[in-house]
Amino acid sequence: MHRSLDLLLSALFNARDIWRLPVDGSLHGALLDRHLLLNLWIILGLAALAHLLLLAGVLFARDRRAGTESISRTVRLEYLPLAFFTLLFSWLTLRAERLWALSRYTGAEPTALQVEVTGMQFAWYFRYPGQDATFGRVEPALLDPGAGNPLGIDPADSHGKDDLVSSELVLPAGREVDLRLRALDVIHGFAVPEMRVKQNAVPGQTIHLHFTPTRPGTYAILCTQLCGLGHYRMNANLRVLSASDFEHWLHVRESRGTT
Amino acid sequence: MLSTSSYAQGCTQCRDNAAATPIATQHAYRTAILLLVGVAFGIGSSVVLVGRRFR
Amino acid sequence: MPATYTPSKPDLDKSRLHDNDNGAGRRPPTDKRTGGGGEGDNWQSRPQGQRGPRERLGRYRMGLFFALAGDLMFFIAIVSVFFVARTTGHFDAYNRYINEWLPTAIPPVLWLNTAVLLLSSVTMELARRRMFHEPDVMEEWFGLGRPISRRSAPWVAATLCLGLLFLAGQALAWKQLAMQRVFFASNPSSHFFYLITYTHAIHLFLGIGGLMLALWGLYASRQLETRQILVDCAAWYWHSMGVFWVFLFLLLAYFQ
Amino acid sequence: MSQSPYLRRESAGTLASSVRLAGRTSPIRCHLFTTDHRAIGRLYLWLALLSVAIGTILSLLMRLHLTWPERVLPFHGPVLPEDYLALVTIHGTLMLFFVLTTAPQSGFGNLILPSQIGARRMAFPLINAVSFWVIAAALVVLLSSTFVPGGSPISGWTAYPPLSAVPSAGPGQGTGIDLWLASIALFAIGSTMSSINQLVTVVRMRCEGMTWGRLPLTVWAWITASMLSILAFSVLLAALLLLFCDRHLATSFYLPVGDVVNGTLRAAGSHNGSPLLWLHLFWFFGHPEVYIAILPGMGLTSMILGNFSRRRVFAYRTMITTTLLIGFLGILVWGHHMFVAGLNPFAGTAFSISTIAIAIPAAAKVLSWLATIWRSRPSYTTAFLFSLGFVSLFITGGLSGPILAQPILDQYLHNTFFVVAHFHLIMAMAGIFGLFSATYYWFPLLANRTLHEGLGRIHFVGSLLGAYATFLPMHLTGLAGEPRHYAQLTSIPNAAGDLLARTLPLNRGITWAAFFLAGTQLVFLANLLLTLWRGPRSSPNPWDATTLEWHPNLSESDFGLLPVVYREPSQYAYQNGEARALPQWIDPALLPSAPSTSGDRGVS
Repeated sequence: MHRSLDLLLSALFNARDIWRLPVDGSLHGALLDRHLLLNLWIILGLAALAHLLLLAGVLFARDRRAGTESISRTVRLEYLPLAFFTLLFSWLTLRAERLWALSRYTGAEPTALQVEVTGMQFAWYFRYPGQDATFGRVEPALLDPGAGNPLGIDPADSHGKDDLVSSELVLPAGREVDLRLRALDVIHGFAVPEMRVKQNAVPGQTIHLHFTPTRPGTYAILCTQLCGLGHYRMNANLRVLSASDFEHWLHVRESRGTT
Repeated sequence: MLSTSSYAQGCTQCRDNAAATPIATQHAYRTAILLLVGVAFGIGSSVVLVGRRFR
Repeated sequence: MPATYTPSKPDLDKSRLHDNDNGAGRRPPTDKRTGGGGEGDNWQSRPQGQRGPRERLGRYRMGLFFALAGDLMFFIAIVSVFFVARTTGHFDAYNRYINEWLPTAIPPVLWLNTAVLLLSSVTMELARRRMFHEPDVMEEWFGLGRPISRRSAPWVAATLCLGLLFLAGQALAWKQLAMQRVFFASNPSSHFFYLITYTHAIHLFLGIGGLMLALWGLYASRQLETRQILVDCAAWYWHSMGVFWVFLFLLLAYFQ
Repeated sequence: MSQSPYLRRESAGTLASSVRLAGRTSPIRCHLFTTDHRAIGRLYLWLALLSVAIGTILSLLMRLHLTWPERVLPFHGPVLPEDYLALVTIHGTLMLFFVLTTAPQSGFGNLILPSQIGARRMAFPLINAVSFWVIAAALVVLLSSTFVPGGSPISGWTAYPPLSAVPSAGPGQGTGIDLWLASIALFAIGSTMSSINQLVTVVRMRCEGMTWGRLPLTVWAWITASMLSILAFSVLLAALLLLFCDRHLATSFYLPVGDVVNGTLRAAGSHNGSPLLWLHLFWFFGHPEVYIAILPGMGLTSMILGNFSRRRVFAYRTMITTTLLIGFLGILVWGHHMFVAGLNPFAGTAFSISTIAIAIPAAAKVLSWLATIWRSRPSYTTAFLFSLGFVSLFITGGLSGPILAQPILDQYLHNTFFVVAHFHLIMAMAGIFGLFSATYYWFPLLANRTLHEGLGRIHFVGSLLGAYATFLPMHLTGLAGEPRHYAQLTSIPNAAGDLLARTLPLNRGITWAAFFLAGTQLVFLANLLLTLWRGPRSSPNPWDATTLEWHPNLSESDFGLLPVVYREPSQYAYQNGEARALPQWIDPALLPSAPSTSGDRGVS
């Protein structure tokens, strides 16, 4: 039963072109996509069925009097379908909650790559902790984009010396990443459609988001929470590299940073 | 390859999680939500009850 | 196609004539009929909107209660934010957890104010009871002057004075806090202290407007029911503001 | 059915009562400063018509700019990104508050509700007039924000802080948003007053025999919406007050420590608010608001489907229960707007479950509608067609609701055009279809004339096709990843440019469809004007309706007569395949040989 359902669902995967989903480049994306497509087909089916009933009911006439209700008719036409809907929606919710719990109830693995994401009007900045694996202190008062310190890293903190700040997010494929989302000014929405993740960055809060990119390529990072007049062009690239390419990139950036 | 930055995890995450939602704040949110919903429900139900009185 | 039955003459006659009774005359303003008698005499079975003298009063009272329910939600919204803000902290640059909340010391005069407000509720209730004192109502109906207004007005006036006294006391409390350099913007807790006391004071200003209207109505209005409505609604509003105040004050005094 | 003097006297009666109340015959006094509920209802409808016209033009400008951003508008010059966001904000605010809330709830609520319960007037006529003028003032204040330095606010109708709390966050976030705040505060006060009025009217002013079980479903919808208004708008008012304090009194309810907007450090030092507080308070209001907008349409659809199918509304009691249930559950679900807003993930689960739960009463309503019309040989009036359209849009728009209610899917779909499609279908389009249905159905009571049915059908077909052509493809662009609130999709750097460009062909199609949809509304305007100018006089009860607003003598009840109600609405006697309407006000004793018509349960 479950096997055949899987088979059916995988057949519907090719339907991605119909639904115009972007490619999925993350580990959890496959399950999410499958659940999404399952939902979409179910509601498409229900919508079609309801409209067929609507049209049939209007077009095929019968005695008006036959429409009057009795208890058995109410049960048949109202409560039985309702019971069915309750089961259907409960099943979908249960499936969805399992996925939600998988991605949100627990934090990232201890081995996950740490990156801090900071949103500000109207750019994303990505900070890697560097060799010491610790992020340096940031101080809002020290913010100075003109002097190359857009995040306000405190020069007095030794942890901050080797921090890498990048305007693109570069990640190795196959390794989990633990993002710490922050916002400096207003609420921003961190969204990567190809990674099937979205989470608002809220000023005053640090919010963790973790996922595993699997597929090398260049993807779009968008802002999905209205943040001001430049909202539409607040974006960045996510470059997923192979593990060795990433190591190389990190090395190059770090040597550039220290020299 | 995992060496470069795998040690940041341990303490930072618990601290950040705590920063995001300390237990007291969670509790306060819960109280506040229950208060809002409870009063709204109370008012709604009393409207219904008042309605029943005025048949 | 006579698909609709058009009512005929007898049908219309069967609909009962609406009596335009507003409590001003023709019938005693307090109804003494027991019901159970002839057609339409059973008070409770009569249609909405036509239950006689107290009908308009009941309508206004109900409207006021719905408005007060909305107002309660307004204060509850503020209070729920209060609960959250009280415990919200943040990490500073040195990773110390900071909760800025410094409880605002309640100026002692607020206890006195609370007593004044409670007392004003008592006087208001006395004024309200006077409006429904049946011997007086009958007396007025018989044309023996307007004892009701005469007996109620002093109590309304007393409430008015106590209300103003309360507001003056609140102003004193704000002044005392200002002298201790505690302002609206000083601290999260002072935000709430001022926000709650200010919004409540605004409500009391509205209440005082209502009391003045009632006082004016006691002299100006010839209809007894209008006067009853004015005093009754002002009283319920006033009582609610008293209850809200006690609730908010206890919150500020003990739950900061 | 002899010629009833009802309709010609109707306006005379209205006039007379206004004159009596105003004391003079000045037409301004009669029609503008009136306390007559019908006149006030008409004023609300004119206000909503003005707002919907402006809101539609704004939405077309948005579509134009989104798809052809390089185009220069006549008289305006290039549309700047902040102009686009101002369009978004004013479009949303106008449509949600001044159209979808005022028209069904206050407009038709005033016109029809008292008559439907057999009351001569609202409980508080003066307060009714005042609440209209407060809402009209709110509209003026909102529109005036266009003309202040910086222009209209750009933070959307949800006005999330800190964007809305800090004047330096963008143009329009200074005086513009102050005016917005004032406007919404006025609107909240006006709506609350109007809701209190309706609630008291229904509880206290029903005529003899109008028990709760016999109330038309429209009335049930109106009082549920009124109850929600009283609860929700108060909370909104508190939220607005806190935002005002943050803006002008240097507090920080919504502002965290160390917030740096546009280079200026705000709330330095000692305060720690949270923007999430606004989200909670706003959506505690915002979600019930959605039901305030749509419940009257649901009630009306039920009644109209029953009326033109000549059947009792299927499962009438269940319909009442589900209306109330939707109202109550509507208070519990606000968190589903915040799945990815930084909420505790467990809260996401809780709100997801409560949201899914609301699908059940909604589904019950759809089932009941389907069963009511099932093979009933309905008469295809325009009002009926628009109600069918309502059902269709409600199904289509509603079914995407459970998808968005699953946090894991919302994690992908939140703030994409999928959401835009969802709420435009279920709230905007279904809401508007409900309003059109109401207009075609009740126009005889509005203006003593009947709207042209032929033009009405063209209007219906055009609107339905236009609605689907505009909003169905938005699901697809949303699934493709197109976010909301983007001023343009072209010439955007990085990979995002490619992602957005992929949606462009479909978006061009959507824009054309939007123009088609808006153009179709010109048919309605023409119909309206033609009918008002020289439309046919309507007969007293042109739809053979059973509810009290069609009582032939109701308007004269000003002068003494009140109807008496004997049965539930939508009752019919069936003879030889013909259905005879049994209006609520007909005394069973007067019915000629009606063997099985007594009682509330109808023909069994």
